[in-house]
Amino acid sequence: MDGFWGALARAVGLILAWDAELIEIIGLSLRVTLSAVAAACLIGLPLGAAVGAFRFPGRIAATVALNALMGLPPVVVGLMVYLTLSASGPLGVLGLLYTPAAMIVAQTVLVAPIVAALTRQVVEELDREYAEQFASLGLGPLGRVRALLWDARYALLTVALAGFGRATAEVGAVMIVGGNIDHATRVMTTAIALETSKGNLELALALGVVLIAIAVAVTGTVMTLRASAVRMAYG
Amino acid sequence: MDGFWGALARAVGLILAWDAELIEIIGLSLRVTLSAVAAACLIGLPLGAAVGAFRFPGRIAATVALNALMGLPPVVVGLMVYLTLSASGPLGVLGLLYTPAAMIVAQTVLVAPIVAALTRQVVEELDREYAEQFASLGLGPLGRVRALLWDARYALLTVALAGFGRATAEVGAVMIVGGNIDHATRVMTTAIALETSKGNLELALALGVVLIAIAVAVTGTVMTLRASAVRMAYG
Amino acid sequence: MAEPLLSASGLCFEAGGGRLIDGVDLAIRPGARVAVMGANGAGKSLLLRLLHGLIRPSAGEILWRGRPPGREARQAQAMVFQRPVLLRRSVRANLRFALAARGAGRADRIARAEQALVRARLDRLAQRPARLLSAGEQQRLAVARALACAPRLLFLDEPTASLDPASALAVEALIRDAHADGVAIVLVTHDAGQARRLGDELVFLDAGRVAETGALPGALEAPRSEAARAWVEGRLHTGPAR
Amino acid sequence: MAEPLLSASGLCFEAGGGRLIDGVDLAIRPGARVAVMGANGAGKSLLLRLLHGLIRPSAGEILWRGRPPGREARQAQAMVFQRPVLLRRSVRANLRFALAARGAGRADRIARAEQALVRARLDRLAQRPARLLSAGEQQRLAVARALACAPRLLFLDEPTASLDPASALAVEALIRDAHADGVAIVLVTHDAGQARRLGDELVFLDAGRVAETGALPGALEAPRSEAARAWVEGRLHTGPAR
Amino acid sequence: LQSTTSTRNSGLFDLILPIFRARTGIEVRVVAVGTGQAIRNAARGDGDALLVHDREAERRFVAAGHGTARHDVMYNDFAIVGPRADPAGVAGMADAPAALARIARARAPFASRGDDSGTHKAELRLWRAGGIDPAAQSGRWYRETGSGMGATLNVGTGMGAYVLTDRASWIAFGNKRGHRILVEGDARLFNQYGIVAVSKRRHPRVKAKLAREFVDWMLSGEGQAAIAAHRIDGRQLFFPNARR
Ligand SMILES: Nc1ncnc2c1ncn2[C@@H]1O[C@H](COP(=O)(O)OP(=O)(O)OP(=O)(O)O)[C@@H](O)[C@H]1O
Ligand SMILES: Nc1ncnc2c1ncn2[C@@H]1O[C@H](COP(=O)(O)OP(=O)(O)OP(=O)(O)O)[C@@H](O)[C@H]1O
Ligand SMILES: [Mg+2]
Ligand SMILES: [Mg+2]
Repeated sequence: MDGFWGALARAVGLILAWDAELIEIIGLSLRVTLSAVAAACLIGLPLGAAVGAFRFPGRIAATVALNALMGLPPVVVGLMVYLTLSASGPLGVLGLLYTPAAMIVAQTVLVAPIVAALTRQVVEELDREYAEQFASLGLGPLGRVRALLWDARYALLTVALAGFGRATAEVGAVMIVGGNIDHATRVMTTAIALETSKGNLELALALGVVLIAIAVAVTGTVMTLRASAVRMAYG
Repeated sequence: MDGFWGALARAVGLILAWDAELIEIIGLSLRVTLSAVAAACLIGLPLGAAVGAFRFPGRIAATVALNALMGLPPVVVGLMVYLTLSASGPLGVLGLLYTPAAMIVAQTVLVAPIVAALTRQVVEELDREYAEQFASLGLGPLGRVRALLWDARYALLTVALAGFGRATAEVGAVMIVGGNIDHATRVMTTAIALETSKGNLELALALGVVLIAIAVAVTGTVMTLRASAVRMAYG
Repeated sequence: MAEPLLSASGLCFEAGGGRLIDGVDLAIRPGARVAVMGANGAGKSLLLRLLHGLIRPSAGEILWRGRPPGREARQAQAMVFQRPVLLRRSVRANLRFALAARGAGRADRIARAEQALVRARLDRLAQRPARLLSAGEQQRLAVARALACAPRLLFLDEPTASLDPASALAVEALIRDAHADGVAIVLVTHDAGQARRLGDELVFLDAGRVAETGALPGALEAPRSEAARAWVEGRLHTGPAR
Repeated sequence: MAEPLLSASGLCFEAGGGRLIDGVDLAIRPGARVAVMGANGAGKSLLLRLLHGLIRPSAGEILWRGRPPGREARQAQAMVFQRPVLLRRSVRANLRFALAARGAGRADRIARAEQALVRARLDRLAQRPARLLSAGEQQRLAVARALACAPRLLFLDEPTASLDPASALAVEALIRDAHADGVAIVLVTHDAGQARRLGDELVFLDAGRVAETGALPGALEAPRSEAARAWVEGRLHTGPAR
Repeated sequence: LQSTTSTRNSGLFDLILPIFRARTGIEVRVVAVGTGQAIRNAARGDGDALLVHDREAERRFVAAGHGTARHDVMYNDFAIVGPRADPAGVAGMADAPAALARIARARAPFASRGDDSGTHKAELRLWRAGGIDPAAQSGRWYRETGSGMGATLNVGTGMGAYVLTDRASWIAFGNKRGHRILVEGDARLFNQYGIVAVSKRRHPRVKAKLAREFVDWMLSGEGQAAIAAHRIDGRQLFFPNARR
């Protein structure tokens, strides 16, 4: 594994030297992933909260669907988005294929069910406690969803981080709709896949370590902010 | 998308006709995924519960680490397991590379942090309620972890399903350590990736739909069992 | 006699294989003060939740001003639960939240929340996270919240159970004030003195059935039913088989 | 006088920017019956949690039989919380769980759980999910659980607050039985009558400080401190600035 | 057997391996990855034989002692495929470098493997022969996909780009859309595959005997005939050229 340490040192060296190419790749990774997670939360949080808080016919089916969609295969999502955005597809005129926008769309599709399914669990649990009080206050559906999401915010941070994890690690979907095009749509995971297929296993691993370090940095920042917020809220 | 419906009809036809090859692939997928999820739960549930329930120095670091490791890139995990199990790696003598066992190991490494991180969140929340009662009873650490896991079992089902989702959808790691060898280590996701790279997009999508259907079936079964258990427990 | 605000007929509730509320008939007139009493597990809290519309009866009917209760009924009622449910927010935010749910405008909300804080002597605690309050403080906050909603009908489930004597008297005074403003009160209590002070009519439950009704304080002085007599005398009463 | 079971000196607890328990000194002899009283928010529950070792004091010291409390102290104490915390299991399973935590063997566990069920008149409810019990039933279960652990020192935080008169008397009888068996009792209550019936010594808290101590019932008849006097008379007492 | 995705995707193994198995009873397990990765994997002993198309790397592999010997086994050829509209107007050209130069001049999109594979190296040789450095245009009309042949073809057909591909991959490829072969037949488009048995001396856990048998069979008359027999839509994909 000597080669690995050498490669890691080189990779870290490239970052420290602010190597344009690596920085570009890292930047795009963060941009795509964070946008996708934000979009997925925008969709998944209210959706999951609604399924968790409201009793409606088909609720169990919706729960099963959300839970099952956590297992959406990236390649399948990639293909679906590809066929939709491709020149002969329904949204081909937008010309989004092989752009970061397409990658964001694909990851959003992938991550939204995860956020929604986990949110449903969290909110359902909290709603068991709050439901009668809310009903007594005559709170409307919108107010309920908002209050539940707000009061569950610390647990939902972990949910968002799970979505973030899935998005950062994901390669199958962004590869298909982004194309891993150098200087255009190459992100950390597709770069790692490329180095692997070139047989540069050490470099691939080193990039993986860099990716994990980025994930740790993002997660650490989020958790630190959370910890201080919790301390304020719980005294 | 005409080709897609034709491909889907063909795929469903193959299943109905109990086509040996497709059944073999589905069977291996389920075997690998379920074994990996079981192993990941065996590791992740107690680990997450311990981090969630105990106050120890470095606890925040452990939480950040678990949350960040949810974003372990499959390709990186695949490479690490590959380098470990490869003939010239430390565990090469076991001869596990390119076998289902290797795929299970890789997916376990991938899924265990997800199970652990989400378990931590669930258990920490529950422990806020139980901690003083447990301390008052003089319950030991082992007893605490066991009781918390048991009382959180319905929420933890969703956690396990999240792990299952990640495992079923996963392709990068099993591809590297399994090799996608026909009749030996080919699973649904690697088969989908193969058909995609052959340009048989419709067939790939059809297989994807089959895979999602399997995930729905597994999830539906689990959730139905859960629903009746909840009904018994909550009256 | 005025048309009843809320009336229930043949109310039943079943769960866990048992009939927990069994054929309750009841009418609550505007401005009434009903004390609901009975042993632990008699079904008092369940009855309140049924009347308030939080759970659905397995049989029987509830009418609000002669019609099935709708949105208007909900907005005209408030309830203090036996175990207060407080949001993970500050004391003040809990009050404002409730008022917002009732559709109060922003300025109104702020003013009424401050007023409620002062009346319940919670102003010193306004910034505290509500869930860190002592049990008695939480109960006072729950009462303040319900009163701030300005209901026409107020359900109170043992609102002074963990209050110190002075706070209990203060809460009783708040309840009396509300009644003076025309609010109808349904009060669950284990305190016979409180029932006499705050109640006009008694509804005594035994194992989900109404065992005794009557005007207070008379009904508690000379109960006709064995269940109520045992209760007053502090004797164990095993009641009918369930 | 016997060596104290538990003694506290200079006990302080700070949170949320305030000193919530402020220099409490206290000694609990074997077989003592201490009634802790005080207004809502005075710090009674916090004091119990400090003494029981659930939270760490910001200053001061707690000794169990003259030494820092360890595992043995924990096993010799039990506590009934103001809000019972029950596991998501049946009533019976809750009892067995507590006994298992205390290290009781399987057969012993089963026998003692059944005995506790009968003594707390919960046998009819043994199979019910504990969290669906009525508030009073939950409180009885919590008392039964603590007693089943056969402690030497028992902390009770308003154990009869939501009990009907008969159940309250039954629980008081259980507590008296335990005391007769040599168990030391620390009881928080807002009920002066209960304090007189069950307590030998009074510790009256005001804003986290001990305002009054003395032998019962005398101490409640003629309190020396303004805080305790206000309490007995049911007057509001704003206490020292906090 | 460590091999390339293009070989596997073309369906060659589905045809020849059952024949080999019927003859010898040996079941061959194929791990299909990029050429670079295949060589690396084999160099770690994670394979008994190697079938790839990068002559230089194969020679180095043998020279380093990982393999016993390298044999030519078959060839096919590369072709430039592109959209039917052919914006650069290269259809029918026989001079591959000149065609690439025209594409560069037209700034028409070109999807490159960009993964250091045998195909990618061949492509770079052709650019060089045409006197063009496409790397400077990377991210503009020159798109380096950094992925396998199939994925690159998907990208190419998806965005109407030209692609240099090996003929076998193209014939077997199922997502052609409007693309077709525009440039072929240049001698510089020759694509040689080599086969190597991994050395037991260097990697003791290798199943050397079985590997030997497979390599021998591939080079034998029967193996070569089987390779030649692989056709899709009547077109032959690989041309055996083992020298014995
Ligand atoms: N969902 C349920 N399933 C089964 N039993 C239930 C359910 N809800 C309540 N019960 C039972 O119904 C009975 C009545 O409960 P309720 O809470 O109304 O009692 P209560 O009169 O308010 O008693 P308390 O004075 O203790 O508050 C109790 O024995 C309780 O265990
Ligand atoms: N973690 C905390 N942070 C801030 N304030 C707290 C915290 N815990 C308790 N308090 C405050 O400390 C005071 C004492 O609380 P405690 O629960 O001991 O009161 P109590 O005497 O038991 O009152 P009650 O009779 O209502 O049960 C209360 O005013 C409460 O709001
Ligand atoms: Mg009740
Ligand atoms: Mg208290």
